[in-house]
Amino acid sequence: MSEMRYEAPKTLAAAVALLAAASGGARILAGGTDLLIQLRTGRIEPSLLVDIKGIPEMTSIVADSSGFRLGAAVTLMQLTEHQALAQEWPGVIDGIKFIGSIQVKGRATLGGNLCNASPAADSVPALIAAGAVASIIGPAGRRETPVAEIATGPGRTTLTPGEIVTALLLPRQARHSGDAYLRFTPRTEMDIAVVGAAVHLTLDERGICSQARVALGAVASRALLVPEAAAAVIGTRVDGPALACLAEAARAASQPIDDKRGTREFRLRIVGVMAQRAAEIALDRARRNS
Amino acid sequence: MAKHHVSATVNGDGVEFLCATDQTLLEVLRDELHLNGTKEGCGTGDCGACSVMLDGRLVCSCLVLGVEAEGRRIETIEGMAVGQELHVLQRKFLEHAALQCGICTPGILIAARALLARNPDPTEAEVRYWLAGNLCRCTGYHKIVEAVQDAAREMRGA
Amino acid sequence: MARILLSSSLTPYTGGETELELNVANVAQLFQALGARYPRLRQQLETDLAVAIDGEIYQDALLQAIAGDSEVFLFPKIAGG
Amino acid sequence: MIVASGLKYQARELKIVGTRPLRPDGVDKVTGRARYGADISLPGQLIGKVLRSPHAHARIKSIDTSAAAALPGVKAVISRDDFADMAEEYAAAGELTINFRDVTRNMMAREKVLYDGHPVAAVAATSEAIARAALKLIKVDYEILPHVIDVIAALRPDAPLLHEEQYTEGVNPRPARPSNLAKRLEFARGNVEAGFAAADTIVEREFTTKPVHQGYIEPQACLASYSEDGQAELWTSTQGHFVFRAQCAKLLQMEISKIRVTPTEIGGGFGGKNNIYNEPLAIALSRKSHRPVKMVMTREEVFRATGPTSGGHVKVRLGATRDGRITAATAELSFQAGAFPGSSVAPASMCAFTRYDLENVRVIGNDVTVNRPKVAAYRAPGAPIAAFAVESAIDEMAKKLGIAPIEFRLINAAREGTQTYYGPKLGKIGYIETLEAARAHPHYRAPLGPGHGRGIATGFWFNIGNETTAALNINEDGTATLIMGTIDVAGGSRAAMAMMVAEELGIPFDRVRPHIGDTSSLGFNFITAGSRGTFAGGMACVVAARDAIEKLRDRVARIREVPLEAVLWKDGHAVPAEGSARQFAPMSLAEIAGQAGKTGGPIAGHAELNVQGAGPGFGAHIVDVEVDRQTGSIKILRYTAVQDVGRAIHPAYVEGQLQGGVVQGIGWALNEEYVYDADGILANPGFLDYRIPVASDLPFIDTVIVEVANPNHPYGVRGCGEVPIIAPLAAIANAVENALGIRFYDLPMAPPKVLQAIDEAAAAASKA
Repeated sequence: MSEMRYEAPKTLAAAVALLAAASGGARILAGGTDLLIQLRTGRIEPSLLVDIKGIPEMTSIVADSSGFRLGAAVTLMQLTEHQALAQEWPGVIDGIKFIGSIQVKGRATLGGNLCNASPAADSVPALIAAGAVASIIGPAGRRETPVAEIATGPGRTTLTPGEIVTALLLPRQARHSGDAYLRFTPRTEMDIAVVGAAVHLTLDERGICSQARVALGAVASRALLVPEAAAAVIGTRVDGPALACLAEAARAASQPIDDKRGTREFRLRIVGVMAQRAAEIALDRARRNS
Repeated sequence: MAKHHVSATVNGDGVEFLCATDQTLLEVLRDELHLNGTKEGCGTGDCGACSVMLDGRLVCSCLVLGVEAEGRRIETIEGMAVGQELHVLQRKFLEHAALQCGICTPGILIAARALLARNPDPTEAEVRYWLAGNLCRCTGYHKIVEAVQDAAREMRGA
Repeated sequence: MARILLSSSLTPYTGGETELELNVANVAQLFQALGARYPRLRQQLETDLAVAIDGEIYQDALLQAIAGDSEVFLFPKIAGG
Repeated sequence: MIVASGLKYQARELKIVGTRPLRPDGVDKVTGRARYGADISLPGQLIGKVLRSPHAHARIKSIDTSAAAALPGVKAVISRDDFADMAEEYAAAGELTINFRDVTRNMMAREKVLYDGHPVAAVAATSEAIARAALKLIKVDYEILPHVIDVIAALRPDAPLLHEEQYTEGVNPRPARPSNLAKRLEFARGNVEAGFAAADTIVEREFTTKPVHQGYIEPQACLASYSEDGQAELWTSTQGHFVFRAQCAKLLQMEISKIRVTPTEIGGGFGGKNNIYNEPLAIALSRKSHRPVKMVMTREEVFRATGPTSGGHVKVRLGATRDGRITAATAELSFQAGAFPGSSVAPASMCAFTRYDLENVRVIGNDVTVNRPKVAAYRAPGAPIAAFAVESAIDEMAKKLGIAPIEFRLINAAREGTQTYYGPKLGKIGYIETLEAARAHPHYRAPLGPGHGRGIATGFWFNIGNETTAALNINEDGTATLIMGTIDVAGGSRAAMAMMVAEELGIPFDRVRPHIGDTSSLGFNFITAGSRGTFAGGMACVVAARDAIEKLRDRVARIREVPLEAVLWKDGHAVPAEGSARQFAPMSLAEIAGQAGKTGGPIAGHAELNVQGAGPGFGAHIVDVEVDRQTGSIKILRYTAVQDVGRAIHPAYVEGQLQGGVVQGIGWALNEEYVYDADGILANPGFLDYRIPVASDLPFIDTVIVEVANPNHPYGVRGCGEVPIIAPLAAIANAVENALGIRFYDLPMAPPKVLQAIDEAAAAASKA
């Protein structure tokens, strides 16, 4: 019955052209771990699948003096195996590791996790906290946009028709900096985050926090960057009172809903706990990173 | 819509098959290639019963399209024993009573082999977290974890 | 006469009676006698009931003998998952 | 040899029983060869799919299948009109009796749809894609009705009514108005009012549990082929192929002899595969299309339309004296039956207090219809719900009295001769031995970490016998082929039965090959349920083996020209009886078998029994937990399950039953639940949001096997599969209470609930 076509272009230009020609009826197939479920349940009925895994630029990891360029179609397992990345951005790796099973990570991609625009996507808060930028190509050419500005709501993004996220760009981790991501789920694995929290912070030579970014998942219609929570620890030793302020700011910024995975009340109750615990891990990592 | 003609390697043998775009690798293995050892428990990547290796990566075959297998190397449970010789993991699963109904067993064996290939001496926690994507409703996982660790011991020659 | 004890769960079908004496030689005779005495109990006798004869449980055992001095308890059958 | 019901226990030296050989089905399962429901195919087969109700409760005004039938590739469409209506007629089918009027309506809706997922029509087409497309073309005109999901809400006088003709059974006089209370039962003994009056302390609490699914990993799957001469063949994943055959015959108005059911390997059942779902639809589609029809459920269909077990509401009241004697106990259990009557409230009511020797008891059970799928049995049906309530109340009472919970149980423990409140006196049981083994276990005394909690709880299950058949063929080379009628639902009963047969014949285990026979190879065999597999199936196999041995002795007596009494069977040989004047050269099984054809014909044994004398099983569980006080998350740190199994034929497989049952109980206690939205639609029909435990959630599950032989089984077997799921719910709740000082009365103990309780307790403490 299926009228659906499948194309596996070898270049970005070809992929962009295919998407443009399909005028909205096409879907990008990266890891497929969400797309195939949507196909199976009949939630989407595209006329064309554009498999982008044959495009070298999208499936490579480049690490140089300016940072990391993570191809948007690199599998999550490959990312977890990249030692330099894990060394510098353990919080980003925390987020990646929470996504699905080993099997799912063997297929799923950062680009997919980002572009599906689930408010609970585990890699996104850590990328936002890390200040990651999405590299995008489309009919109008290339552009770069902060990861925080991609998703606008569940399943909705700022990407225009025909645009593809090709890579996620991470800077080099600064000295005395560390990041962490934690989430809450009822089970230890295989669940969707009820709340997620990512913290990136930098300490000065005296151990005072000079820079921080706090991002939260599953407590609003998209992952949130919470400058108020960061401000709570900047200029402090990230001690108990500062962490309590960070937790309170995280809670205040959250606008969660009730759904089958958690109540609004519960999310509000634990978002501060998760943010605080993530900050403690990030602090520990920053101190070790000399 | 014409079907896709796909050439791939399954358990070391070259195969060719025809599939529609929306057919999953799991459906291709079972319905086109008649390799029924790979099981479907959920079709959504949540149970791991359909685990196979795709170019050396552990994946859920229900989350891969058949057409994506073009030129790829696939390993399934049918290729795990060599001739009469069971893989150490298969033998240890029998010896440790690590299976009951057996529907999850092929997927767990494939996943466990992938674990031991990268980590020859996993801790209990490492085994449990690696296998978290493989649901088993019969055993409570106890004997599965024991069997994997014992197989690792034997494979290390310890 | 065997002493017949009915589970309290059966009282809605026996007009509240839970104990009686019957002269029966086996379970089939017992069920027949009970069915005659308590017509509302018949469907239960057909499919739902087990007996314990002097402490030994029998399900679907119409030919099981009942001695003259036996104590017989009727109660719902048990199955399981 | 005619054995009416079974053989008695004989203690003797054993060579094979109690050892740990490899299961006969093992190699097929580790190599992917084993064939499950979805693995069977026939040339020319069609794919069948079911159209399911999108509403919780609606009247079906019309069904128009014409567009679907006209779609190219569609070979048959069926709906209610393709099946005869059935009168009220009851039959045994596992957990409780079934009523064919309800079964035919559950399999395919007639007047109304009664739950989200209720089948409305089915199609068979040349491909799954065409079948799915055809379903979209079926037009069903519904009149949506108000629905009710919760058991207590369903009992209110103004609740939406599922069955307009349902008048509560079991109450006198018959109610004037119909209601959702299908049946009320009451078990009573003694005088509870006097018992409570004599009590020094009373504990009275209410408990609730949510419906949970059996969660087998293999979705229901079957293949049917109906031939032009009116014969049908059916391959299906089932716990009872003979029961499925009988039900299909009835629903399709066929003679039983015209249906042959071959059970496939079963990928888990736990009670959920006691009932027919797609099987009669597949046969009907095959009959209409003249092609084989295969039907495999999706996971979503499994959750929406099969299983689950009841959600329950239980009120418990206990009275006890200062010195720890329980003087009275009452309980009222209200269980969701789902869309049709027949929950597990009866067995739950019967085992609620049957771990204790009580003078004064009253238990009321309410069977309540609600707009959810008709419940199916789940491992010790209903008992975990009752035990969650009772064992929590027992724990609370013990603490109030200042008596260690395990000692409190020992003071009141049921023993041989205890009069139950539902029926018979208990025979030889091992509850006290089980409690004593738990108390002696190092876990019971191990120091607890800071903030950790320990709980114990116990479980009881009846176990059952029922109709059971087996045949044992002695092959020409002296090996034996065992044909069993009892499905091996995965616990390893094939191994256990072959072990018992090998023990009887005196030959090595690997010379006995067990197979599950199809319905044409043996007489009727009940479903594998009630922990009867190794108990009843084993009984039949031993009877069949002894039948064969009698024939072997008789053959040797004739070959050697000696009287039958002079021939003894020992270690796989016919040997002269000790002290007999008639000595002769012994003959091995292989020698006799080799000559069988020329000395009177092949030798086989068989058994057709209704096995009686099931031995009840008891378990005692110890669990340690850690609670994250900031998130409400509960972690299981250590778990020990102690159980009297009568006799462990294959100890490793018994351990596996205990470990698996415990983990299902852990899931029930902590995370598993059916979640419905405001429209009565199931919100979590998948393994992502229906959260069964994963490997990383759990510790090792330690097991202790207690063996108090069942006197009514030749090897003392009681059965062991169900008891282990009963105690975990309360054991964990008791451990959490021990850790936090907060008792939970409502399952699952999900983090939001736990955290809220912690917050409330903290608020109350700060006020005080």
